[in-house]
Amino acid sequence: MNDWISIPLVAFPLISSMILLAFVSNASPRVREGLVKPIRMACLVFSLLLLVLTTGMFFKYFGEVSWMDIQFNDYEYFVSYAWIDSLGINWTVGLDALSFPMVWLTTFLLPVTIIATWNEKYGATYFPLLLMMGGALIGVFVSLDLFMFYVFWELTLIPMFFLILKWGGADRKYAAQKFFIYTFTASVVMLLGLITLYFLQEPNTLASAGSMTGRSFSIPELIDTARTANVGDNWFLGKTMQNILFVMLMIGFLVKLPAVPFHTWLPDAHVQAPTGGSMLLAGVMLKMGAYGMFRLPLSLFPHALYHFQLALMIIGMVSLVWGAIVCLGQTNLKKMVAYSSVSHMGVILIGIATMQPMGWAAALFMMFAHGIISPMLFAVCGAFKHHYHSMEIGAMRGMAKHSPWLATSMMFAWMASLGLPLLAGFVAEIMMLIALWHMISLDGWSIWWMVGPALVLALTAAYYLWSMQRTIFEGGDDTQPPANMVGKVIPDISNPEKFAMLILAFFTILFGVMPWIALDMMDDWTKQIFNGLILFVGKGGA
Amino acid sequence: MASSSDVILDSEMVQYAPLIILLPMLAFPVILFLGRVFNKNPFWKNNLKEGGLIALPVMAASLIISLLLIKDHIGGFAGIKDSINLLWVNTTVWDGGVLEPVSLGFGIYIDHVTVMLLFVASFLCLLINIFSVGYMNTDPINDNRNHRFYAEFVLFCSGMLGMVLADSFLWLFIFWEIMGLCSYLLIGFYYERPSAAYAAKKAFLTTRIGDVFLVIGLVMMWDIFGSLDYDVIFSAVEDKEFMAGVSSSTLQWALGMMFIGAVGKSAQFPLHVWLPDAMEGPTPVSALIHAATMVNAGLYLVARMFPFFGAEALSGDLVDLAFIIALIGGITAVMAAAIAFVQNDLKKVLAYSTMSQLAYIFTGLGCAMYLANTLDWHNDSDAHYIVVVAFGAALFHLFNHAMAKGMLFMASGSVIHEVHHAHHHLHHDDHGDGHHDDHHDDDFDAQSMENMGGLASKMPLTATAMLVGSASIMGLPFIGGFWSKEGIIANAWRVAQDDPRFLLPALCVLIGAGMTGFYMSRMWLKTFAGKPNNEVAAHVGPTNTWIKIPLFTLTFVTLSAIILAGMGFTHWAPDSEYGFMSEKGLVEGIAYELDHAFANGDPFFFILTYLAIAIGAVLGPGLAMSLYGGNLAQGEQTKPWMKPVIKLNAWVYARFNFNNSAIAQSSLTRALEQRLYIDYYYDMAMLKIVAAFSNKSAEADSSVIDGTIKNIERGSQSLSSVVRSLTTGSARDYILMVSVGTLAIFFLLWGVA
Amino acid sequence: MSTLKTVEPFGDGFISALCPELILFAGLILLIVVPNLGDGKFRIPGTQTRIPWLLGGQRFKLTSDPRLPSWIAVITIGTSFVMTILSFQDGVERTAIVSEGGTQILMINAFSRVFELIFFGALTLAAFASMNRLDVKGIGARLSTDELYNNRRQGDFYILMITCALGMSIVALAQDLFVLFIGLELASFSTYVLVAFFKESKAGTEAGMKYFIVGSVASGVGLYGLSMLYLWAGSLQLDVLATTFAQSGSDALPMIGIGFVLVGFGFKVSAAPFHFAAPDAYSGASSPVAGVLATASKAMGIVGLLRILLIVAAPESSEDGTVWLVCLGLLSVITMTWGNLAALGSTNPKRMLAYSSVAHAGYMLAAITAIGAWNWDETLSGDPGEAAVVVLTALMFHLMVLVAFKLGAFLVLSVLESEGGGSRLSSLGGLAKREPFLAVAMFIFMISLAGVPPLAGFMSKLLVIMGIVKVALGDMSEALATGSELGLSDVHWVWWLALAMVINSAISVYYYLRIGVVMFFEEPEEGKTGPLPAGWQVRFAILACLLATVFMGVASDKILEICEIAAQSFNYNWA
Amino acid sequence: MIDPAWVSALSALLFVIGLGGAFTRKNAIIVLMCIELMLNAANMQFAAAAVHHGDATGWIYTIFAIAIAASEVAIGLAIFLAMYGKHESISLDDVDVLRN
Repeated sequence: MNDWISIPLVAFPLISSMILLAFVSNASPRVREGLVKPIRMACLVFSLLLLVLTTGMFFKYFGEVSWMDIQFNDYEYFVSYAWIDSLGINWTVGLDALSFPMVWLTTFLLPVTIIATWNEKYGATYFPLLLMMGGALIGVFVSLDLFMFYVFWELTLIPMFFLILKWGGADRKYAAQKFFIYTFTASVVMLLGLITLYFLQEPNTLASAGSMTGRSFSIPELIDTARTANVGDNWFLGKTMQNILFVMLMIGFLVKLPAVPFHTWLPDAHVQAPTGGSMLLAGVMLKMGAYGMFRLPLSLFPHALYHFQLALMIIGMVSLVWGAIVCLGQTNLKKMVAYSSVSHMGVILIGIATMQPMGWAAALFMMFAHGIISPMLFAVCGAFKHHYHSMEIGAMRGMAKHSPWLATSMMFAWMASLGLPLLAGFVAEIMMLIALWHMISLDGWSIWWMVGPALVLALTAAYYLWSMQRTIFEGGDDTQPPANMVGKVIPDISNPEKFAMLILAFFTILFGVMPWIALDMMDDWTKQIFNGLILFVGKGGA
Repeated sequence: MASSSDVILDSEMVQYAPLIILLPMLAFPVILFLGRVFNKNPFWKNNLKEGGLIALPVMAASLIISLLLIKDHIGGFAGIKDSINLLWVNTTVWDGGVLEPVSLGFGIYIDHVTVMLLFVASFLCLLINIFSVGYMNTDPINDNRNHRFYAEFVLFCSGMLGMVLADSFLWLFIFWEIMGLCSYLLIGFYYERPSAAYAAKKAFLTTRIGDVFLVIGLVMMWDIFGSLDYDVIFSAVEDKEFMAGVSSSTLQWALGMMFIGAVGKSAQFPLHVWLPDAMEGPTPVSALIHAATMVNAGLYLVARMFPFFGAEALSGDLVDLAFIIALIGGITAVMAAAIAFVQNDLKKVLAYSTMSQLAYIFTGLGCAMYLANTLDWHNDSDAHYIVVVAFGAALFHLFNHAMAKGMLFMASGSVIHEVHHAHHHLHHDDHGDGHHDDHHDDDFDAQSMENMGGLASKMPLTATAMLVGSASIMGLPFIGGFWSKEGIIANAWRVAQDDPRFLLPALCVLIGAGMTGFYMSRMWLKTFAGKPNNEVAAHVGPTNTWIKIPLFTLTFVTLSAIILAGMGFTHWAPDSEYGFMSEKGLVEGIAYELDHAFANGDPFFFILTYLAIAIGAVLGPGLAMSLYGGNLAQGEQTKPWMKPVIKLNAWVYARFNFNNSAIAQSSLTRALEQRLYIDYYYDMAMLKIVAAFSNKSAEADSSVIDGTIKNIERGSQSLSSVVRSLTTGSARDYILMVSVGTLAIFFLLWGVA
Repeated sequence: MSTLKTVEPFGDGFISALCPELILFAGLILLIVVPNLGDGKFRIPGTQTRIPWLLGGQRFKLTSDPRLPSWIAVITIGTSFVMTILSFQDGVERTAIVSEGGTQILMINAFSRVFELIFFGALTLAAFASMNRLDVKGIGARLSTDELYNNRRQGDFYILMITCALGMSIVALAQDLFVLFIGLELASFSTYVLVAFFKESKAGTEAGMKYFIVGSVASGVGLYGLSMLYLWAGSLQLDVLATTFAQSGSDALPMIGIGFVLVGFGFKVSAAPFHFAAPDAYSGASSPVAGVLATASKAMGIVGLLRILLIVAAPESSEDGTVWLVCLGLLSVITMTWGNLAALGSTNPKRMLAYSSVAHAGYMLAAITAIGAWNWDETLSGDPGEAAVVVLTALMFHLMVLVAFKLGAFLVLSVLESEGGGSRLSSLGGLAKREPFLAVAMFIFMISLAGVPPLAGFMSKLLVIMGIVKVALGDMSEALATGSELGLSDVHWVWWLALAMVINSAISVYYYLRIGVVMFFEEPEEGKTGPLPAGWQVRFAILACLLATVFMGVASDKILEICEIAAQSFNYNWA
Repeated sequence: MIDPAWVSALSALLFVIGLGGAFTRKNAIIVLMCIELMLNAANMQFAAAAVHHGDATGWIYTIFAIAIAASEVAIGLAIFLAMYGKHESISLDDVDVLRN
């Protein structure tokens, strides 16, 4: 078996980007200028290599693996090396149907982001940072060790911090620090939860237990323990402890997601971040939160999950509705798109709170679909800003006339995000709705829960259409183009941008028409976890 | 959740059915891409008509396949179900203890309703494509962007055909939304006009509100049946054991929700506001989407619900919904007709007419549903016949209306086109040909009937088509819509006899007939009769061949409605018993229809028929004639078949003309001109409530939620200053602090010890 | 448990046992003698004969080299450092230096060796980096360089460094509290002078004065506490005190005595409210010295606290021994919060680092509190020593890695100080453009201080939190495994210290990041766009710190093992 | 012979005086003297304890403590001298360049 193959997935981008950065940072400015092109090309090639690698994994080129029918808590390409023996820390990586789509998504977005922001300034450091970001993100998804997971979790902050700080807008210092501190604060609380969990294991029972502490950071072993302990009326660690740990872990994940009311770092970060940063931030980084939920609290604490089902549902609903309402009140294009992310992340939470395999699959697919659509949204915003030097909705009207490619891309991305059928986002939304209603009728919830999603379906259309009315359309009057553009040739997007948009659009359609490519394995994962864990305890009632 | 498909497929064509959808769908990117790449290329522009001639063969192919499919269907195969079930979503639900696999796939479903709509859609798509080549490509304003039109056009066709062919409510919805998108894009075709941009948004949003309910209806439906496939649902509905476990009120709610979706799509009260504005789009769009096909989607959806109403297990349970459907129809029919009275914009009149006629169909469907739901039609053959005819009448009206209204729009387009052309010819010759910004480049409005008049002699074919179309819509005896409209009115009254609630819709449709007669006549007369209202109208010339072909074809189809009726179109039934021409021969059928219409044995219906004719074909048009039109200008000649109409009009005009300014200035008229203020209130609600609330929310988000975070930051900064100011710089204070600390520890430990 | 080997002074094995200290002593003498070597001649009284005795006179070229004292000091402390490392090679033999009566005076074991490593490591780096400060400008305010090159003063500086090292190592070794106190005072006096070393500046003398005066008060209090303990027990031998405490620890006298001693060490670790002089001292002292204060000197205070609290007042020896827990827990929370809050708004990077050092003291006090609480849950107690070992390991690891990034950060500031900056945030502006290496190093030190993985700072904080949590949870895991329903109320309150720590780390990110922002994204101060003062030594030291910061983060396994052994050797009841 | 307890009490008094003086006086020299008082309090206690326990180490501690106090004075005076050179004051309140 080629199990080792999951290691270069993480190590290669991280190491190569660090080498490139070290190389560049010691060069004089002039040399650095000359290095932009080779480095950009190198980063593109590296990221494409990663994409080839993960795509090859999907098509089973690197050995017989099955992305379907993986038992719950089994992993493909699983490797584990001792790292810090005394604490039970291991370099453990592996992929399952939960993490693989996210890994693929990351490797897919990396080259696309590089292409979409082909002409970004200070390219010699920009592109390696993107690569580093990618490596850290992959690291989060492949880690099967709590310590490793946390290390990569925090590592993602650093490249993003620099991306915002160096390439960001006017208020970038504030935004970058806020982003860093906000998410860091939440994740240290999560860390405390993880450590508490660590020491609540029975000592010296796990295979990879540390010599000093007698406990292990290994996620698979932990999940196994939890699964065997969650039997009948017995609960892994007991009900109270499950609830406490669940909350502590969820704080970290909800802030990352982000869910209302912990979302305010996101608009700031997005508005100030450069296009590439936003693309990765919205595309993958937010999904870390959702991924973490699935990987840890949901897999470990079924009792708490039932206990907090209502809370999750409320947070999800509030995120969904509040995000959409605030979107409608935005005048800044990028901010609007950022809030739409908040709204969409609400879908994930609702999907989880349905406690239906279908809802979970919808949440997983939402992670994936939003991961393709939102980069396109931000690529469009970036191009808008780049060409029209403003982010205000209405500053530039009649784009369809001046920049037909950009207008088309925008139309496409907006439509995809508002959940137009046959585009990726719709699949998740309709599944979420079906699952939600099914839960409502099955568990006897109030039908008023349906009001939120229904309202948002309309609101989402409203804010997207309204913004399109004032950007793509109109422009027939004398005020357009705006004064600063009069007399100039108003440029359309560049060829690399076009190319990136086309790729993103293609995959949005692909996963809208053939969602099963990714959805089948997600469904399988949810089935496994329901069979293996949730149903197991669901009968006990919670 | 068993899937029961016991009907055997015996049509070879079904396997090609997906091509009907796929061909136009694939043509969409091709045209769009080529159009962007070869923009302004002379070959592309002149020989390929900027994509028009790519779309044309595609639509023709779709039509041919559709016809073959329809032929097979008519030829006997009764049914249903798909040969291909395209995988889409496979997932799992937890059903109280067990995990059930679920799949939402795509397939083809063909029955009588499908076939009807399939023909209407593919036939009109092709004709309007032909029309577009003559209409769009000759207008300089569209230069170099027609590819966009054709691309969106074919995508729309794909959506429409897909919706018709889809085998589940889910896929119906999916294609429904794609149509919505195309409608949005095409209304906003002249994106640079703020009014078009506004109209496009309004159309999408208004229908979206309906769609939201539709989606809710879908998920409720899914919850009940565990599937959205027609096949599964319809067989489950017939399964009494299964239905015993289903709450009929939940089902009614689900259907009601779906009906709201239909209301939005078919522009019925109260979600009708988008349709008149949608006329901002190019005329072919109005003809195809906003008259002939897309707006029928709502009707199609309601027609699809028939099996629920017809199910024995639900007998009598869905009456309320049937009433609501009929009521919405009735209200809209009268309201739209009333607003149409005062419109001067040619296309707007047609738009309101569309609304009104669709409302008729809704009423018809509602009544048919009522009948199906209350009568024991499965066992009683008389009842069966009544139900079948009622349902058939509604669908037949859909057919007639689609044909006639498509034609009317095309004709009106040709009028507008020529008026516009004449206007340019007259006023803009000095500008040369290069610079035409848009239709609205000055105060001249080519769509206003005030700028027309007496065109019957200038555009004879157009006038004829318009005349036939109007007659069909009005329900003039023997022509097109008459056959179906009479049926709808009759059924409404039939139901009203049974359930007095239905008196309201029944009255509405009866009065509406007269109103239709009035506004349609008014429109024709103002446009074609009388003298040219201005110089421009006097210089309008005949239209081109591309435009003439579809006009001619549709005129023919409309006139031959009696033949279709004779073939059994009015018995278009939810089961195979009354298949196409299965009952009687053609001649026999026509004779039966004539007999049934004019010599009904039941005195009530006999009187009703003539009453309706009197109102719709005499009173309404007569009133219009007395107010508008008149003889043609001196020396103008028209085709012989229009002469009597003109003459009659001139006579009535001369004889019965009266001053209606008192009415014209009444507040009711003003209200009608303002579309009964409904749009105004909607806009206000949007602006004053939704927008204001969202602005406040956005403020709250940054001031309250983010403000909390900022306050924490500010607070800790000021706390930091306080803490640091304790470090005074004087060593004495430091020693003091050490002493205080010492004492604190001292007392703490002392206390403990 | 290894057997104890006893060595009498100058007896067998004395040299190998006290090798690092003896080297230091030798170096001290060399440092006094060698720079004074010259062609000086001694006139035999009553004759005109002058015999060369090499002291004084015109000094040789080599001995008059201003860098000579620093090299001697670096080599001396460095050799001690290396010898200490080497002593780990085949396990540290547990050796006691005993007086004739058999009383243990000094004890050499893994615990003391680890602390020696910390002391010597920090001092070596600081001494090495200080070489470049010969040609200091700015602080010395317009003095001629000649004067600064005066190697006699250089000699003084490094002599103090070595005495400091000597004092500290005595603290690590001492088995008698009074010996410990003497070592402490030796090191303290050296640091007082080191802080005040740049007497040419207002800040230098003021810092020295404050540090001295507050320090003296604290050590006065401490000494008084010792005298009370002596009065109570009749001896200051650790083992004697421990036994006596086990019998009558709850008396007021020992309690108050311990409280007073706590004050003395509290000043050394700069725990609130005894920390007030620290920020002033750090900002007035030269950066390498401040670095030493923040690392080695702090570690020394920790040794004292550990000795007094965990050996003398060990909770196991008396049920009421835990009374100091609340006291220390409170102190820890106040200290960390105070430090972080104060650092939050500070615009002087040195003061900011000083406050951050206060915060770190709070974390360490939390760890000590946790160690004190290790056997709180007697019903669940199974293997009590285990938890204490984890926390102590974490604490030592923390002190060890602190040398890498805290000192490293001060060394970066020291480069800036050489051009007159270093005490203004803005002087860091544009560092990334001027010298990317320094900026990157500083950024890594900062995020390591903040506790961002995978750097050493994260590991150490993680370990401390882990230790605290482990103690707090006790043997709950076993109870949970049998199905008991336990909640947070069943957890020992030191768990909340972990929460306080975690939240404080989050607060601290704010000011650490700000340094990064300034370095990378703000323009340099006016007139300071050129290259920074040269000097490979300081950069080498920074590089060493940088590598250590990264290395101890990602590959901490071996070091953890050492710390664990050391922790076990601290108290043999735990192993 | 005086009861060692009285000596202890005296030393406690001395200690309090020293500590109180240290933070009430602002002249550095006086503060230094106060610190000496505190150290002497400790010395006295050591001596008393040595008597009490009949243990010679106490006396040794005292001698060492005196040495420490002496060096402390030396260092302190040196630092005050240097400070006076720069600040021209030895008042603790006047020397507050470093603050906050």
